[in-house]
Amino acid sequence: MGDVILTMKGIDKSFPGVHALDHVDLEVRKGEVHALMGENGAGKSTLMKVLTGIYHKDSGTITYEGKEVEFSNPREAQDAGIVIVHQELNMMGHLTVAQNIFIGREYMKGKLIDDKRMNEEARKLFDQLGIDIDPTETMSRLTVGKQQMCEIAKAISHEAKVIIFDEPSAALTEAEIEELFKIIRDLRAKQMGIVYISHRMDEIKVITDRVTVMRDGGYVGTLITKDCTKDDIINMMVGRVIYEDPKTESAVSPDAPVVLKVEHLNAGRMVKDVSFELRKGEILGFSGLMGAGRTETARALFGADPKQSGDIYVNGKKVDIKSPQDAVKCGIGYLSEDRKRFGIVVDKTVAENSTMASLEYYMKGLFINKKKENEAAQKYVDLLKTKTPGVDQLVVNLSGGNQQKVVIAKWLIRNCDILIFDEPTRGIDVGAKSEIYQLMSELAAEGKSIIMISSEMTEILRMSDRIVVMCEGRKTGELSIEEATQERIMHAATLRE
Amino acid sequence: MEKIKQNAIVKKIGFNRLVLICVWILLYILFAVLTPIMRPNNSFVSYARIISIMRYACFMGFLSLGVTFVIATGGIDFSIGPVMFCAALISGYQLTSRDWPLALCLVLCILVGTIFGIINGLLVTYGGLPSFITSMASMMIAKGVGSVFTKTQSVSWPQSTAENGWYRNLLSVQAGGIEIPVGLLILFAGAAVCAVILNKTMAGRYILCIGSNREAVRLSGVNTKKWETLAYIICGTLAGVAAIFYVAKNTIVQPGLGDTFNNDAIAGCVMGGTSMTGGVASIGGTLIGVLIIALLQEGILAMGYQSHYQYIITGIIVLVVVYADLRSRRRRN
Amino acid sequence: MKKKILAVLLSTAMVATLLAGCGGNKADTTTTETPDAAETEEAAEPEAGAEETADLSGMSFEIVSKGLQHQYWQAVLKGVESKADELGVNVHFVGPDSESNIDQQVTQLTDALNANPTAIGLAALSTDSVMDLLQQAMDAGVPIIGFDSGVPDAPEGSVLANCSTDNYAAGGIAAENVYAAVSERIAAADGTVRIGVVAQDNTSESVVNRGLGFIDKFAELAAADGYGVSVVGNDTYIDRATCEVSDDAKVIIDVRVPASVTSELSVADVNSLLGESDILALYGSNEHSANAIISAAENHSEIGTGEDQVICAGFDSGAAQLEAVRNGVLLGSITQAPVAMGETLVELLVAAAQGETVEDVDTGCQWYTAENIDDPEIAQNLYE
Amino acid sequence: MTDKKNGNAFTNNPLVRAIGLQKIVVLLVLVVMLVFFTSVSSTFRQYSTVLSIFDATYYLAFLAMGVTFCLITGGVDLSIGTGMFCYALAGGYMITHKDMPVIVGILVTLACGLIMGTINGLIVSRGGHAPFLATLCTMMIVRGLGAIITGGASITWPSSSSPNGWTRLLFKIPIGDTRYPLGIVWVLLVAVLLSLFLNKTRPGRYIIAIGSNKEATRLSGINVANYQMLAYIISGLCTGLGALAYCSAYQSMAPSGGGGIELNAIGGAIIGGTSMSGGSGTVAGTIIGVCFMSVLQIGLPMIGLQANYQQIIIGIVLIVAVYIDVLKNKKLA
Repeated sequence: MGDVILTMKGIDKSFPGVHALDHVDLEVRKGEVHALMGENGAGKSTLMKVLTGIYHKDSGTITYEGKEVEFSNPREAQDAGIVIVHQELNMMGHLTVAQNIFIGREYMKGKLIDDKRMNEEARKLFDQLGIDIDPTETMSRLTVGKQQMCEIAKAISHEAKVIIFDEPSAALTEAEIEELFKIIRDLRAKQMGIVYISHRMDEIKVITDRVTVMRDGGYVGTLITKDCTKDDIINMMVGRVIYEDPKTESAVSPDAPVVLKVEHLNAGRMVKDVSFELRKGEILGFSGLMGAGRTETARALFGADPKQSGDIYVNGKKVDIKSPQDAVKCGIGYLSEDRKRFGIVVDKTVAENSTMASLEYYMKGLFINKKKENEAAQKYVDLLKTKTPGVDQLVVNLSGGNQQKVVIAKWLIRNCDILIFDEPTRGIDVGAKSEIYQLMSELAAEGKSIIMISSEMTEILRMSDRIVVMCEGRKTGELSIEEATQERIMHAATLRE
Repeated sequence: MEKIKQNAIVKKIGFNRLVLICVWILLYILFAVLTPIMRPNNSFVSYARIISIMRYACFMGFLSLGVTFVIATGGIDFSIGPVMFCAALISGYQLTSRDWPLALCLVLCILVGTIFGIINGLLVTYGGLPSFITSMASMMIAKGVGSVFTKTQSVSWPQSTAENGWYRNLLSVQAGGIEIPVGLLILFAGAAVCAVILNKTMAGRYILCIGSNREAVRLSGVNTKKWETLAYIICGTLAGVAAIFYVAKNTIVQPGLGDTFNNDAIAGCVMGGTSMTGGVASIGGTLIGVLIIALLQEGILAMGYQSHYQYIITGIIVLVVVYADLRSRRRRN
Repeated sequence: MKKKILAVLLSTAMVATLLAGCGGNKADTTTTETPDAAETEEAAEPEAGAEETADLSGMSFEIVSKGLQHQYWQAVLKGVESKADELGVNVHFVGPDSESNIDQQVTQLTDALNANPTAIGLAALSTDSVMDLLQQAMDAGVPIIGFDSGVPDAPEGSVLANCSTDNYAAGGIAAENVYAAVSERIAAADGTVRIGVVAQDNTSESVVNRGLGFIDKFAELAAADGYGVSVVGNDTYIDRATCEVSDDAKVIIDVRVPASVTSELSVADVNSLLGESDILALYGSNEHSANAIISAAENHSEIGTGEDQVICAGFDSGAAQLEAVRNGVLLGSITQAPVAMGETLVELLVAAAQGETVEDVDTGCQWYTAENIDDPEIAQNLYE
Repeated sequence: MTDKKNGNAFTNNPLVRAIGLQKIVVLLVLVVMLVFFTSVSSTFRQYSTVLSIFDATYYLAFLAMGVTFCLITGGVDLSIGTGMFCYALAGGYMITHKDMPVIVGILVTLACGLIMGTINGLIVSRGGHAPFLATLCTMMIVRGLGAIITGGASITWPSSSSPNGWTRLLFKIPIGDTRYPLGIVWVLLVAVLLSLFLNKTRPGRYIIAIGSNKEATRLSGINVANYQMLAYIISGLCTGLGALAYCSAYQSMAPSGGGGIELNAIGGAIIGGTSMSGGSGTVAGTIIGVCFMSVLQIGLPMIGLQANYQQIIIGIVLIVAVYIDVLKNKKLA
């Protein structure tokens, strides 16, 4: 580790009603990978937005290369050498790779853009990184992983001195993550300062040198990564100790009836010949890397996307599921991975969201029986311990975890026996997470059957009774909880054709 | 300010609607004061003028109520004006040239609107086409169909004194020298029904939710296409109803026209607080919005201006109202 | 929320200021008695005249026209204004923004009634649409004077008099002149010949009547010479033409109406008519249609008054048409007397308001060509 | 390495990809249509028809090229049709009523386009209004403005034989007895310039980027609002040019007219492969699409179809074109 390149000291930022950053400190040295950790809403992104000029700080100082600076927009920060690789992919799908990389600072030949030179420069950049991408290809035709690599190439091409990675690995396959780490190590060797934001504890241990932890907009502390344990970091993040013990044996008897059987399901390019069974009272974990086709399988099963072939049996009876309507009629409920887009209607009330799938139960003739509806919603608010001032509260005002509970309530009110939980704890803080876990266990104990798709290995191992592993659209393994280990799952998850 | 908002009556009516009512009253006072100044010997405060406002508001109100449903789903319908004309042409042609009974023609009139609603709805939901360009295309088709059907002739519905003229009583009745605005009562009744549909029934619930987040509703196992199509059908049907009030006002209807009414109808709806992005709609607001536009039209005429000013003012008001809506929404998030 | 209210209030205020601010360039003509005019009048006329002027100043008239779009209406407005100035009466002149916007005219007429005028001048787009209002005016004792095409088929007693052009007869005059120009060529033609009629619409009575007058007269003349006639194209005209129609017609009268009143569509109609191999003559039945013919002439050298060229006739005047007549693009055109019509209208209104009996006035129309375009008698009715 | 998500040997052919499959298909359909009209109608074969088609193409081409930029940013400009009339009225008013030299009239026309374009751009980019709503409002505003400027009268630009008529000669130059469609040169010139601007300059590149992913473009340090505004300014300016072309072809225009022309222009752009959802579109494609529309407009009356049928056909063509665009996007997604 070299000299300090960037110091943020006493950064304070308030939004109307929220004290988003409360005197936060951060120090990044040349040639280090510095992890920035914290629960969702801890203020990591806000801090980075202050740094790159998207927000303006209320007080505090930013010292960069020995000089105090304040950037008024991302462009200025970029020009100074501070670049951010965003969590969401920031690509212009209709432009080519090279055009994307050099957007905003095109090479010019007179008054016109020199596309030829841009392609050459992009190619050089990729060679340097050891990635094989054609700079003239249209961005939208690349895989998600490749697009992410382009993002990184773009960041590097800014002659950056400080690069911020905001959850870069979220959309990458294991192999691509390896590739990413290789690049990050290269960058570190070149004496760049790297800020690495991630929720994946394992990655933090592997790649970072120091960890700064934030909680509720405040600075908690900075640790040397190799000197601390996972639990140390988690403790700092939540302020309490959490034990994440894996499940050791299945709670489901082997002769429990099969409630859902899927045979030879094919859908799109991401689901190829998938077959599995789900038993009553079972939590069936779906593991695999990003892009393994788990969500796609769930969506095809649920009728959200069209399927090409395959048979589905519910309680032994063959059913034809063409749309989510059919699925719901069969007693299947689906919690989407993307809650905001597919789960809740944000500007409607808790009650309205809760009864979304079962409104016909709450009709009095042609009209909605508001009283009955509110009672039902209130019942599940109490049952799931949803924190809301009332059932007429707009869902947009709830926290992520409580929004998730509203979605769960929606399916429970519908009385679905088969529940598909797609990344149920994504974007939820640690406290709410364990509540969701407990809830799932209770549901299973009541006889509901659950398919849980998760990218977190610990979550899979902790919750599942049985684990299905997918890779590149195929089912590549099925493990009972007794025989499942991280290594075995990972082995299956990388079992390519 | 907060105190006013928390007041029970204010809450019941809705703060925004209350503001709109105040705007209406203010405008009325403004016109009442300015009219005698701008045009001597003239007054704005008279029963006849109220009736005149009502006559315009009636058909415009039904158009606007209909389009409120479509806008609530996040769509738009530019075909309502021409569809209204098309419906009046086809049914009027049957009435005058084919001697169909009047009651049947009124049903046919509404039905023609319904059919266009169905076509628009199917194209938008099952065809997946953007609503605004689809409805513009069907606007042309409605114009064309109307004129093909009547062989490009305008159609004169019967006068009130003539046989079959009773349909005009739907708009207003002369009783003892006083004109009773029956149409306004029907409009209010229609609005009440619309409000019930939008707020108290499954259809309304889903239409609003679809406007807010279509995918989430679909993944809840709801047949979103059905409900969204229904919004267009309601819109088309109400355009058919509007046609009856249009002919009750003017008796004559010409082929190839009607698109000028779209703007006022949409403006009335947006002014009333229905969000162009969908998910938020207010029937009461729409009603007041339409009344404001009708008042504007009457007031501008009364002050002695050509109607061109009305277009400009309506345009500006809509921009301002939508901007205020955007601002308050942005702040909330 | 405060800002929202503020915004709404602001927009209201804006409306007010906009209205007030625009006071200077109003499209209407609220002319009040100007002292100058009164003085000169007093000086020029005997004392009885002065007394009359004083009498009239309390009068206010509402005039609802068919629009202000065409130069024709601008000329009517000019006549109305000058006469109103002269007599010192208040006149308020309005019209819908297009000649097809019936709803707007109905609203405008309602407003006119509500303004409690001494009398109303009306050029109805459609009599049907204003029937109730006419009755209402009669009940209220407000006399109505029709102008332009008048108010045909109005209920007895509601419209006291019309000062109008007989559009049907005017169309006939055009037909006579066109027929005279092409009769030899009809006789010489082996096959059929085609006469094109370009109409702005088929909903406005005056436009339709000008077309029908042309069609019927032309057919009558052709039939007199022993030719069969047929009418094709727009159904309104086919249905309402009263002329004899034969199956093996030598003369085909082809009527085209655009989908909406814009120049490019009317020009497309003209183009399509000119493309017919048997086309002999074209008639544009109002300013809009005549201008479409003139525009199309840019592309079609076959339009003109020379040998073997397509003979074209127009209606009304305006800069483009006057020039086209001078240049020989148009054979000639019909002019009404809009300025005189405006003046007569005001006179009739005043007379009706004073309870005098008024009678219909035909303001007449004239056929003008390159030769007589500068005759003082014609020139006074032409306007740019 | 790249994902060839769809397509076969033909669609992946480099030449086909360079030109764009849709453009090739539309060109073929255009040729088929021309052959059809030529064989059915003798009129269509004449030289004057060629001139008429060009007349109908010029103004539409300018409008469509302008609106292409708005469509590429993911927006739309509905004010172009009415706007074109308004600007031409303002310019013509200067010449005919204020006795200004013709050049002043031309400059006023262009300046009006520029100003309204800027206003549209400001409302959309700074005000955050939905483009179609914003431009719907400005459409109402220009509709009123045009009429107010001229006092409700229509305007006739100087004819080509008058000393002031040289504007018309700019688009159609007489050499000897024949007139040549000189306007084609200006349209192509503007097309080449705009195409170069779109593909080879930074502002053009950013306009595509905004339509493709507005947020990403913003985060790339690009002033999104400015370039979004620029698209509307271009549209306004092109509308000004369109107004001049319209005057030169048709000479006179009436106030409150022009509504509906924007549909032909937008339709032309979409037929030419510009996507309603933004991010893709080419000037060349738009020109081809516009030719498609103008050939229809001139050709249909010549095969004996009355105006009412034309509207139905154009409406259906529009729906089909948009449907193809939707299918295309679905495939890409």
